[in-house]
Amino acid sequence: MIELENVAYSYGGGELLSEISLKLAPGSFHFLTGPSGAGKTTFLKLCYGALIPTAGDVHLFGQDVRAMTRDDIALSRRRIGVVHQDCRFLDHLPVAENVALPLTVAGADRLEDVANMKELLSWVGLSRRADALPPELSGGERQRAALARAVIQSPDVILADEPTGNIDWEMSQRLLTLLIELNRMGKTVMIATHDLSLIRAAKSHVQARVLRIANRRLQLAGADL
Amino acid sequence: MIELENVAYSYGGGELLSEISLKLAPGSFHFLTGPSGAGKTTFLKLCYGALIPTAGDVHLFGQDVRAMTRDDIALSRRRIGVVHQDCRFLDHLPVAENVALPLTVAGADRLEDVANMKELLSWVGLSRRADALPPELSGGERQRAALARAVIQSPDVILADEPTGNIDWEMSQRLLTLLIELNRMGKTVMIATHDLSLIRAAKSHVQARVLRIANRRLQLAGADL
Amino acid sequence: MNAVVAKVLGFLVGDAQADRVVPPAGFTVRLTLFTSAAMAFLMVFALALSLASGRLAATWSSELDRGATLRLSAPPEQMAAQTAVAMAVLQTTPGVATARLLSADEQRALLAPWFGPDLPLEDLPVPQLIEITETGAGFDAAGLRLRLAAEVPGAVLDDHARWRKPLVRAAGALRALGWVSILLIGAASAAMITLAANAALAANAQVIEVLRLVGATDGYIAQAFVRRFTLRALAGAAAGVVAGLIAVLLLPSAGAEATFLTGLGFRGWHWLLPLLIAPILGAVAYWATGVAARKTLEGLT
Amino acid sequence: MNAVVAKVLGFLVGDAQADRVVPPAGFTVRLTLFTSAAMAFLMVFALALSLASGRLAATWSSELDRGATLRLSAPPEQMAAQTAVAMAVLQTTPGVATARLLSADEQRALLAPWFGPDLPLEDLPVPQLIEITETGAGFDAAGLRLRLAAEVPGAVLDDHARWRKPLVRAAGALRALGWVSILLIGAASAAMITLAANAALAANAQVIEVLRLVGATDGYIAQAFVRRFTLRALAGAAAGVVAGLIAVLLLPSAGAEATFLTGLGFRGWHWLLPLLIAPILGAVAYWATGVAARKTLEGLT
Ligand SMILES: Nc1ncnc2c1ncn2[C@@H]1O[C@H](COP(=O)(O)OP(=O)(O)OP(=O)(O)O)[C@@H](O)[C@H]1O
Ligand SMILES: Nc1ncnc2c1ncn2[C@@H]1O[C@H](COP(=O)(O)OP(=O)(O)OP(=O)(O)O)[C@@H](O)[C@H]1O
Ligand SMILES: [Mg+2]
Ligand SMILES: [Mg+2]
Repeated sequence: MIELENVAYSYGGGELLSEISLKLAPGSFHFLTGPSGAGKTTFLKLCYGALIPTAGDVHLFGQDVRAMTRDDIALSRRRIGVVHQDCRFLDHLPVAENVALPLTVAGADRLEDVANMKELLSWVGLSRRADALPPELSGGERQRAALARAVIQSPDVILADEPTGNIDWEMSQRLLTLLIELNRMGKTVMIATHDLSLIRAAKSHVQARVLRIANRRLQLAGADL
Repeated sequence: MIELENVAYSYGGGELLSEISLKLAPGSFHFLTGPSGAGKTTFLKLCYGALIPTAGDVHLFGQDVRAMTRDDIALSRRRIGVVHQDCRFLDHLPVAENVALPLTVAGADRLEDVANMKELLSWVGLSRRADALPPELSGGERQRAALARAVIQSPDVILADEPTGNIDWEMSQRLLTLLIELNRMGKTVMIATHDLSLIRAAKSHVQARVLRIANRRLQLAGADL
Repeated sequence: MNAVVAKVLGFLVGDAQADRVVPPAGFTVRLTLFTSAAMAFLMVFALALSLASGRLAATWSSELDRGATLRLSAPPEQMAAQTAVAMAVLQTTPGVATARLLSADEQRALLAPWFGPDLPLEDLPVPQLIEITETGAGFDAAGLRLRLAAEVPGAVLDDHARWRKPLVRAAGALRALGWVSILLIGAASAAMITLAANAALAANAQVIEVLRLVGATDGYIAQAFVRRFTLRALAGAAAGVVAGLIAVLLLPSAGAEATFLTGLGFRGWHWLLPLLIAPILGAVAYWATGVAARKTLEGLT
Repeated sequence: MNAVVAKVLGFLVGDAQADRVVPPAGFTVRLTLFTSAAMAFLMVFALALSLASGRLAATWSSELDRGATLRLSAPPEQMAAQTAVAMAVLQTTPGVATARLLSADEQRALLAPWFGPDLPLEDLPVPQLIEITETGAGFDAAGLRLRLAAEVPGAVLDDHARWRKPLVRAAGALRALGWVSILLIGAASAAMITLAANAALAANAQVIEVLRLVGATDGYIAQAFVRRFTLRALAGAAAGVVAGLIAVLLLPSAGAEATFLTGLGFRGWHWLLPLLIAPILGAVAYWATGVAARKTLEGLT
């Protein structure tokens, strides 16, 4: 689905990431860890085409990102659900419409989605806040809404950047369960997190690989987690 | 320092918080927990005068918030350092100037602060990013900058809302150490967090009380943590 | 043609869903609406001024454009012969459209202010006046004077130039001033609307970013904004034009002096001109928002 | 006085630190700068137009204000007597400032266009002309006619009103139009600058919020923004005024027709008027930013 070959990235100073190669196979489940500022968000941005690598190649669904037009990138984003670390919304639309936004812009919102949506919102615990505006949400509610927005279109790949940073343990478990279920249905999942207990909890339910960014390289973390 | 007497708050719907009474004594150390959406941020906002309670009284440094002018509130904020959950900065000023902002607006930035500032930035691991603009920071770096900004003025009270949500375990420990040191110097500290291991780690260094918001009430959590 | 109409209609009706993604209220709305309205209002005034001074200039030039007068003094017995010669000369002069003898009644009317209506014209050595109208190109007054001096010594050519030219030039200057002001206000309007569109788009940077992140294509995003802002600019400009027309109608009610200034306001098909203002400003907004949207989008990955 | 000067100076020099908290660039800068510049430019033009039409109106009214003419026809032997009576009547008519007999030369000059310069005026039954100038209040033409009919039957009063009034009225209308346009453009400028200030402040909502959260007082925040935007509006307006003056100077270079329209441009102390535009627009920006800043701040806790 997403392939990185010998990728490097630099924001202008020294290289932040170097020699990164990775193939995200369909149905795989990855965690991404590393100290704050190591480049987790940067790595995910490379994976969904928001950044173009300064060296090496990235392929999204078989296409080279360098050869993709802006519309190709836009269309590929309909197949990749992303939970951004700083989740942003359209502040003038209620939560429910924000969650449905990927469907709206794809021109694909149909009646049957309404039921899906209700179920999804209740799973992430936002049923009662469906009509609130995003600025009225608490920090954790925003993250849950962002997760719901990322999965509503049932994308092939789900990339989540610290999706539980502001969420309590029980709710984190619920979100994790949702992602594990989606993974069981064949979706590729990658979660960037610094919460090791979340990784441990996941490992008992799913075969997850843990990647670690250290010294600008992507390493496979051992079984010590 | 900060006193809440039988406080209730509602955003317009039902009451979110009810019958809350609390006295933050100088030199005390509190943790605040509760599920996402319980009202932790709301509670902290009541504590620094950003919200006026719908019932009951809040006293900041002996003054009733209802009787305080806008300038009184502004001045009281120079004695309360706040780490907001959604940390915002002046996006056109580099990190160092953002961190020094409370000094700037108080007209109190002097030469000796420069040394302080350097030390503070290096403690929170931002020395190398001091000249970056806030939009160029990673999520965790933003939170660390927000903490630095909150403590630079050495305020009497420090209120931190999920200050470690995006930060790895080791850096969280450093930040906690900083707050514990400040507490030892007599500052009052309150940290809202959902990270129970952080609370556990703190308890071995400092006598911390853990408050919990549940069913709209503020409860003292037992020794089970 | 039908396809174009369908496209314009589709643009106006729009996609209700796409529409909602653009924030409906806020200062950008007020800015766009008010800017278009104010500039449209000023343009209506500038237009009225230009047209009025255009009419004024036309009146002046036509009234004063009677051309020239030939004054023929001769002893009574030679008068008829000299007149015939002068007419022949005039008719062969290039640039002279018509030459006409003034009748005794006409001469009397011209002299009435000086001598009263009962002037016994027949008894006076009154010269014969010949009214000349020029063609567009005009005639060579110096050349004509030379020919007349040779053939009709008693003829004096008065080509009115002394009196007419400054007035016609003044009217022309007034008309030019009107068009300069309409050009200036038009340019300022376009720039201001462009700037307002840019400001509005910059203020909506987060909306554009979020849309791009959830997979909206550039076309979709640009279209949503372009449509919204074009309609706003159109609505504002329409309101401004209506207000301007009302103001123009109310203003010169003061007077019957319309005779000279021909009044501020619109005449005949000129009424159609202010109706063009709103579409033009709308087109500017359409273009400006499109450019600004595409520029903003290109800054995003 | 000194305190005021010190305050204004302090405002202009400002607090270098406080200054940095307001973002220095971006579309709000361009918006404020350009809006002030464009509106100042238009105001210079409107001012030039008003002053020029004011001068035009003044020229017309003074040139045409020659008052009235009395035409006296009488048999040659009675001419002197009748003239004396008429003069006596005129001198006792309230509202008549002066009454003056036209000399033979003057009469000949007036008639020259019709009869040529060699008119034997002495041999003709040419009426005597008396030039009357009115006082500000003017005289009662109908009353004067009655008295003249009784005492000097051969006198005809021609009070020029037919010719003069519409011209003077037209000039007045032109002058009024100039002032209306300056008022309109001024009002639009003020509104536009107010709106730009509001837009700029709304765009900087996050800056204001952050400042408030870190303990800045309302006065500090408002002052930082007010200063920045006032200076920007001043700078923009000054640039617009300079550009406008240059344009005004360049425009009417076309012509010597200045004789009639008296030229677009400024004369004498009128040059001081456009220099007032920038301070006025600056004051508007000062006031508008202050109000907008305080409103924004009051929305924050
Ligand atoms: N636009 C940018 N320009 C320059 N430097 C940047 C930019 N964005 C990020 N950086 C820097 O690159 C480094 C990696 O950032 P990134 O956001 O990828 O970290 P991260 O691993 O996600 O950290 P965190 O866990 O704190 O979110 C950081 O030091 C950051 O300051
Ligand atoms: N401005 C507002 N208007 C209406 N409702 C609000 C507003 N702000 C917060 N709320 C609601 O009040 C509840 C409590 O919000 P608060 O931010 O205090 O929660 P929290 O405990 O900090 O949660 P989290 O751990 O997710 O940050 C939430 O359900 C939220 O949706
Ligand atoms: Mg990150
Ligand atoms: Mg919160």
